[in-house]
Amino acid sequence: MQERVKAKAIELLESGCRVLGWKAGEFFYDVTPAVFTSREEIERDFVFNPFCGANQSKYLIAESRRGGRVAAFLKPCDTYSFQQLQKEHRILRENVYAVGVQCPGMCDMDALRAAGLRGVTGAEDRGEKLLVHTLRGDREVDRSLALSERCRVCKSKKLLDCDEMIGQQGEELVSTRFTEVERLEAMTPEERFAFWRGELSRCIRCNACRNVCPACSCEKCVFDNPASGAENKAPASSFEENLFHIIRAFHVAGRCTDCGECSRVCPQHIPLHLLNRKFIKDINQLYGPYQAGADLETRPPLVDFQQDDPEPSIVGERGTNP
Amino acid sequence: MKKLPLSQLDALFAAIAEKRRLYIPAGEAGTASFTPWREGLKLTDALNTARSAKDLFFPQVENLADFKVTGKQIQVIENRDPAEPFVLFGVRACDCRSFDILDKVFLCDPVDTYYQARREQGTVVTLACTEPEETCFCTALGIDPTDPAGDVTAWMAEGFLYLRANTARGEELLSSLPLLEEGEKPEQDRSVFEKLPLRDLDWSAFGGERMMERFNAPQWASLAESCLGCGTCTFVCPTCQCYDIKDFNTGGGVKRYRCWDSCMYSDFTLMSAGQPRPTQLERFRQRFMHKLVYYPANHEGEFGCVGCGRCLQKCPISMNIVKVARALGEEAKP
Amino acid sequence: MQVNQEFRPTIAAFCCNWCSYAGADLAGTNRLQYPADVKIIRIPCSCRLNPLFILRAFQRGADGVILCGCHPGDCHYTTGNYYARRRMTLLFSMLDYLGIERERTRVEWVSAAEGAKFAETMNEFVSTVARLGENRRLEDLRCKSE
Amino acid sequence: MKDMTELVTRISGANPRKCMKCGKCTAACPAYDEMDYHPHQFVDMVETGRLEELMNSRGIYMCLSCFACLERCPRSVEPARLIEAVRLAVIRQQDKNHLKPEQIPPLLDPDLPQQAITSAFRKYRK
Amino acid sequence: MQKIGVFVCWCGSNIAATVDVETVSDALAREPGVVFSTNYQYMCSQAGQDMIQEKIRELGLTGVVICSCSPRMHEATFRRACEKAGLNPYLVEIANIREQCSWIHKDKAVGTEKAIILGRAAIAKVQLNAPLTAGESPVTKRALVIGGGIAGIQTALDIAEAGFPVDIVEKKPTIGGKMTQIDKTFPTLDCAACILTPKMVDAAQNEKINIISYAQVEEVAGFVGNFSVKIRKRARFVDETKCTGCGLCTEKCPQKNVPNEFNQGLDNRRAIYIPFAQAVPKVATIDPNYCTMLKTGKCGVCSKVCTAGAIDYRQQDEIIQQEYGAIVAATGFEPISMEKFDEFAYSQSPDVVTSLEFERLMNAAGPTGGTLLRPSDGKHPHTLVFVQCVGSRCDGGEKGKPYCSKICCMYTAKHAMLTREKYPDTEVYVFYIDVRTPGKNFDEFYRRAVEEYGVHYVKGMVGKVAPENGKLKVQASDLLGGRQLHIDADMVVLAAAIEPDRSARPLATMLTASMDTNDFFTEAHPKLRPVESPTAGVFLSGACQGPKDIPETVAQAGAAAAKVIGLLSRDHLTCNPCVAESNELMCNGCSACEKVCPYGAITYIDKEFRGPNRTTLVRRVAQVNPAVCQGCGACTVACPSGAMDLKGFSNAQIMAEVDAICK
Repeated sequence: MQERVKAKAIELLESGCRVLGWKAGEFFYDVTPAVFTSREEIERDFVFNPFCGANQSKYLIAESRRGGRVAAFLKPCDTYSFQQLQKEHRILRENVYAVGVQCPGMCDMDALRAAGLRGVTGAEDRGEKLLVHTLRGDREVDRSLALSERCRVCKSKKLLDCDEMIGQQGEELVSTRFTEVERLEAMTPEERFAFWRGELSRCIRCNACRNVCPACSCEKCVFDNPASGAENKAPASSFEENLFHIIRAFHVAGRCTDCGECSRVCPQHIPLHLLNRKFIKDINQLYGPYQAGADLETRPPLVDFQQDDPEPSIVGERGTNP
Repeated sequence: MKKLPLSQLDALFAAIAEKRRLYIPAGEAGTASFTPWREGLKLTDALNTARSAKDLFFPQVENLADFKVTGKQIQVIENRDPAEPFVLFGVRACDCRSFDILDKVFLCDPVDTYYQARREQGTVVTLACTEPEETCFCTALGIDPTDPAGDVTAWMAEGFLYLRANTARGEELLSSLPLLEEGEKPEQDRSVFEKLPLRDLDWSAFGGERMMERFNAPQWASLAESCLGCGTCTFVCPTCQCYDIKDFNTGGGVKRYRCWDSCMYSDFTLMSAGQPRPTQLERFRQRFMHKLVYYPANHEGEFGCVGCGRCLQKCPISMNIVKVARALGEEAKP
Repeated sequence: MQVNQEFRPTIAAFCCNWCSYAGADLAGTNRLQYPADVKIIRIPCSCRLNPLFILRAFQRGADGVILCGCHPGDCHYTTGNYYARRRMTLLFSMLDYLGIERERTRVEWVSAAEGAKFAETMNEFVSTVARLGENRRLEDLRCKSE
Repeated sequence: MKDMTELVTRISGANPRKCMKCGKCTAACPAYDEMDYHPHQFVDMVETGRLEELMNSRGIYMCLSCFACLERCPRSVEPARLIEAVRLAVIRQQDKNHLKPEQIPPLLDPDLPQQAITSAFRKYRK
Repeated sequence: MQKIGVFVCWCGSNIAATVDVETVSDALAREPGVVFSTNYQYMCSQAGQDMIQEKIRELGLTGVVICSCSPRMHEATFRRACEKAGLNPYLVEIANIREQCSWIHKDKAVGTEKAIILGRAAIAKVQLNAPLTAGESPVTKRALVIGGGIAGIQTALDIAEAGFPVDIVEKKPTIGGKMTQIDKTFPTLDCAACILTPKMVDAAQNEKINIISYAQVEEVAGFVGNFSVKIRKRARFVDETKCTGCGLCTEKCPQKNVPNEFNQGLDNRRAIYIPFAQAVPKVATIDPNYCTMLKTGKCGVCSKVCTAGAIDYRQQDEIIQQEYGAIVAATGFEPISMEKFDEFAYSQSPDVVTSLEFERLMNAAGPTGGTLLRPSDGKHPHTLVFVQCVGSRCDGGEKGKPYCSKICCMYTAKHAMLTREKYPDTEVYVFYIDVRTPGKNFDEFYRRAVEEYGVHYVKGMVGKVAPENGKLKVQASDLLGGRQLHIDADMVVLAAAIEPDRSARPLATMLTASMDTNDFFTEAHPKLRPVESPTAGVFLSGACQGPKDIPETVAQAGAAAAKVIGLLSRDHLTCNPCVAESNELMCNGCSACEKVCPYGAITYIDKEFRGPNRTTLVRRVAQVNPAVCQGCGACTVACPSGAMDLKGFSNAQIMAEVDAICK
């Protein structure tokens, strides 16, 4: 895959595009999104490996307005964001050459660390297995162990709106991504409160979740705007922790494609995707199945209605499972 | 040097916690944090905490004063959080060095009395490293992870905890504790530190004297281009020290507090005339210039980085001080 | 000696200008009693209610928040309450998900003619919230220091 | 009897309250002459709870289950489903086997298709 | 620094009995920004208003809070009073301490405490109030009526009567609409043409009315007072200015087998045609689907016979761009298709007809010259069966329309009566579910059909119609008689439900006017604003808003005209200043606000902004048209960044109230 993507990157560069891709880092896993403008740079630094999990569609907001064409390599879930951003008029599609890249699931260094691997200096992809080099010697682990949560419950391998594809077109999958939400819904309110207090109290308001989120592309966020009444730089009280995450999830409700970037980047490992997925699950159940970014036409559920929508009291009536 | 069987660690913690509040690193890798000790709380398996130990002296949010408003009357009420004696156990060499860096900022004239109060009440017990992460590069900054500073230095080896007091405050702590016996720690195998991939980072391109060259380096543009502008690096960093002062209107008055700020934020040092660092490039540059150029310029060449590697692990896009050092160091080569 | 005072909740009631605010006025005109714990905030339409306002109310000391608007289909602005209904349903569901008592929030459709319904709704809501007691899970201690 | 009404509406899934008494069901019924009660009356009797009369009626076995009433009904009340539900309710009454097998043949009109067969077709059509 | 005056009203004892007004005014005097606080018996009285005005002048107040009755009662009064004293009226806030305090509480301490809190909230809000000035927009003094049926004609005539120019856009070659096809009208039985055609002529001759026939609206832009409309006038291949309407071409045209829509396809017309003798404009139209010349280039008979030289085979569609101040939708109705009701054998027998077809069969200008003959064999029918509610009052969805079509009971009574009158040898059955005759002289009319004309009204429905040996076997129920009827009929007439014209839905989209699920236009308020659409400047006339008979349609047409005249008689429109406003610096152009706006008040432009370091960037940003915005605030919540705010009910103002109340 690496070689095909790299060859395509060179081809596109030579056809006059800037190329948005990943640049190799110190280690095998710390790749950084970068824009390539020369063949030498690509040949030297361009990587496409199982750690290229970052959703690059958000960069296209700025890149598509920079003049000229930019080529991007988008994984299936990135293409949902790509299309959702077009729907919100944020990306100038005509300036983007989108190459869809089929994805076997992306790895996450935190997943390896959580599995107890320390001092990891390298890894070799061996199909189902991963040979991990550490400061204290090599260890072979299942590749699935290194997969990030979002990839374990992948919702779709479908590449949307691409100018060309590398790898096979995929299908929407039957995903178990709501299992954890259901588990929480089944708890008592007290248990849920305790769970979320435990999680959200770790928040340091670094805004990584917001800044990485393709749906969070406001010119000025309410949480940065002193006039909004919600601005702050730190979670100065437990209320502010709740406020930030409730409002953030609410603002992306109906627009969140469930790309999972928020949880990937959270330095405190708060399962933020569980907030977004709650909204997605509710929307699917209350207003009919909806996948943000799946098309350009359907009205997002929060700017739409049906005359016979359920009443808000459904939250109480049907217990914790609306 | 004192020693104690590791099996009695809980008893030791209980003894410390009897008289003062005790914080130990606890929790899982990735989210471990300094946590007030309570019965049953275990030391983390992780090398280090997700957030640094600076939180205990320079918390993310700290009350400064209250203003009470009654009708048209305003009353100022002193409302600093009371500083009580505490022990901070398990600080790694890198974090311990960060206290020196912060001290040089907060304890010089004018003294930051909020920081000072906490510093005076805190006893730091450091813990030597044995299992470094690949992201560690304290050794490249002249720090010995196997012999950290602090009021007391601790080692864990062969079933024992070894403790050495380095300061009067450390002596005082150790002398107040039961269960300790005399003992000498065995020699530590340091070979793993020689294998660290970042051990020989070259910092020669940095320092106060290279200010304008580094400031105007063309590399900043490509280094900063994918920066998301979040505050992760600054908030997990043990040496980042910028804060903002904010007023919170409670309805019945105003609470004035300070909280960490991040130079990565678009409203960092925002002035009425606008943002002095208008794009992410300038803001990004500020962070690294501060650590590698401005701080050494003001503090006899000492870098504002301790090589803890947190930013390497936590940056959402894997941009970090090492990549900056490499890119600019490359440029500085003749 | 500790005087055991009866807990009086603080209730913020957002009422749309055209139906529910008028319904509240009608309750007054008909001298229908409901507790003084309820304070009404007039908004042009139920769709003006930003979730931020609800959270703000809880932060500042509210123990319950209720939104009243025109019945679906009767919105003065034709569709406002339909949007409000979706927004509130999702918001309430999220609050519930976070373990915050779902009885603290409510939406009720009250027309300009339903003074009695307004009073009844408020009586009922106040007693529900009073039973729950003080809002602890979504409070901001900084606002409660006095 | 109230329970029985509920049972019948539940089995049938039909809502007799939607009936606007237009009589199109009765107008469309090919077995009209054989029945003591007619489709629109079934609906009314279910709605008003006169189920005992209905359950004792011969008419319910005269229904051909041809679904003309169900197809024609402008209000989706679907009388045929109600009738079928009443028949089921009769069968479900323990110890009151109203209809013995030997009683069936004389009830059948040789000119009409056998309702049992038609019912069976419907029941097993899926 | 704010200088706020607080005025607490006693309202006699209405407030003062349960609220200690003295305590309230004292407590509020201590609030930040308050420089004056008092109480008075009747603030709304002249003396009370004088006091407010005096204090505004004396103290230079920057805001006024009045603690009194509901703002719905006297807000306008106090605003006017303050405006007279030089204070912007939007710097006045009312604390409702009567309806929402003194009247609902008995305990004086409780009432007083709550009144203080409500007063504080009003003070907190007024601190943030900004002076607002109602904007003005000019009004184009021309109206557009879409649809040239009786509704459109009447509306246009009434508007023209008031002196305003008005255009009628009609999609057919002639105006007149459905009423031209009707034979007689109930309950007076006067001839429809006799009352309609003079109106058509009036419309044609009125200088102020411009009829654009054979045309359709293609695009609508703008807003109340300033609509800009694109109309496509289809090519009729006949020069309207030259054609004299002599009709010679329509006689000579060799293409004879074109179904005649005027007679519901019951007979044929030529490829070039004038729909009927009284058509307005009375000019010929070539039907391009049938004209041999247009299809093959060979023929040209009409051109040869036309002495006026009006035939122009090369005519193109014409686009007319026109500005209007008001638009009236008068798109009318259509009977529904009988496709789904084949139990009545409509597709199987020509003798099963709809009521509108029956009108044509009774009409002197119809295919049978006014003699009732069966379409199948041209014989005189002896037994007629009328079926009511075909497709009306159904369960919705697949079954048919859920509503009552309203006119069927009466026209069926008319048909039955006329049949019996002209042909006493006929037997006429009317199958009904209910006979609905609310209306002046309506029930009398129906009773006459039964009592004087001997029409058999049968409560029940027809279940099945089967053509058999030249007869129609009708199987029906007689619910009151408890029998099933079997009638051998000669003709069956179906009272088909009516539905809005199919052009209405796309038109509503263009107008951003809302529609109900049945595609009827929604009125701004079902009781109080029945002829206005919620979209300002768009009015509703006739059956496009709901089923109506002719008198109702004419009444609504006149009412719509009155509303249009009221609008056009103004030079400028004053806009509600409490409207949404987009902060372009914060807007990212995502379109969420536009999607929830019920009025289409939000549009987007690409605007250049200064970026950092002397760069410029072009961004798509929302703009609110204050003349169209009604101030609901839906957009403010849809906007995640808060770029959209509502003047008079801003985020900051509402939060200030929240803070004051929850403290």
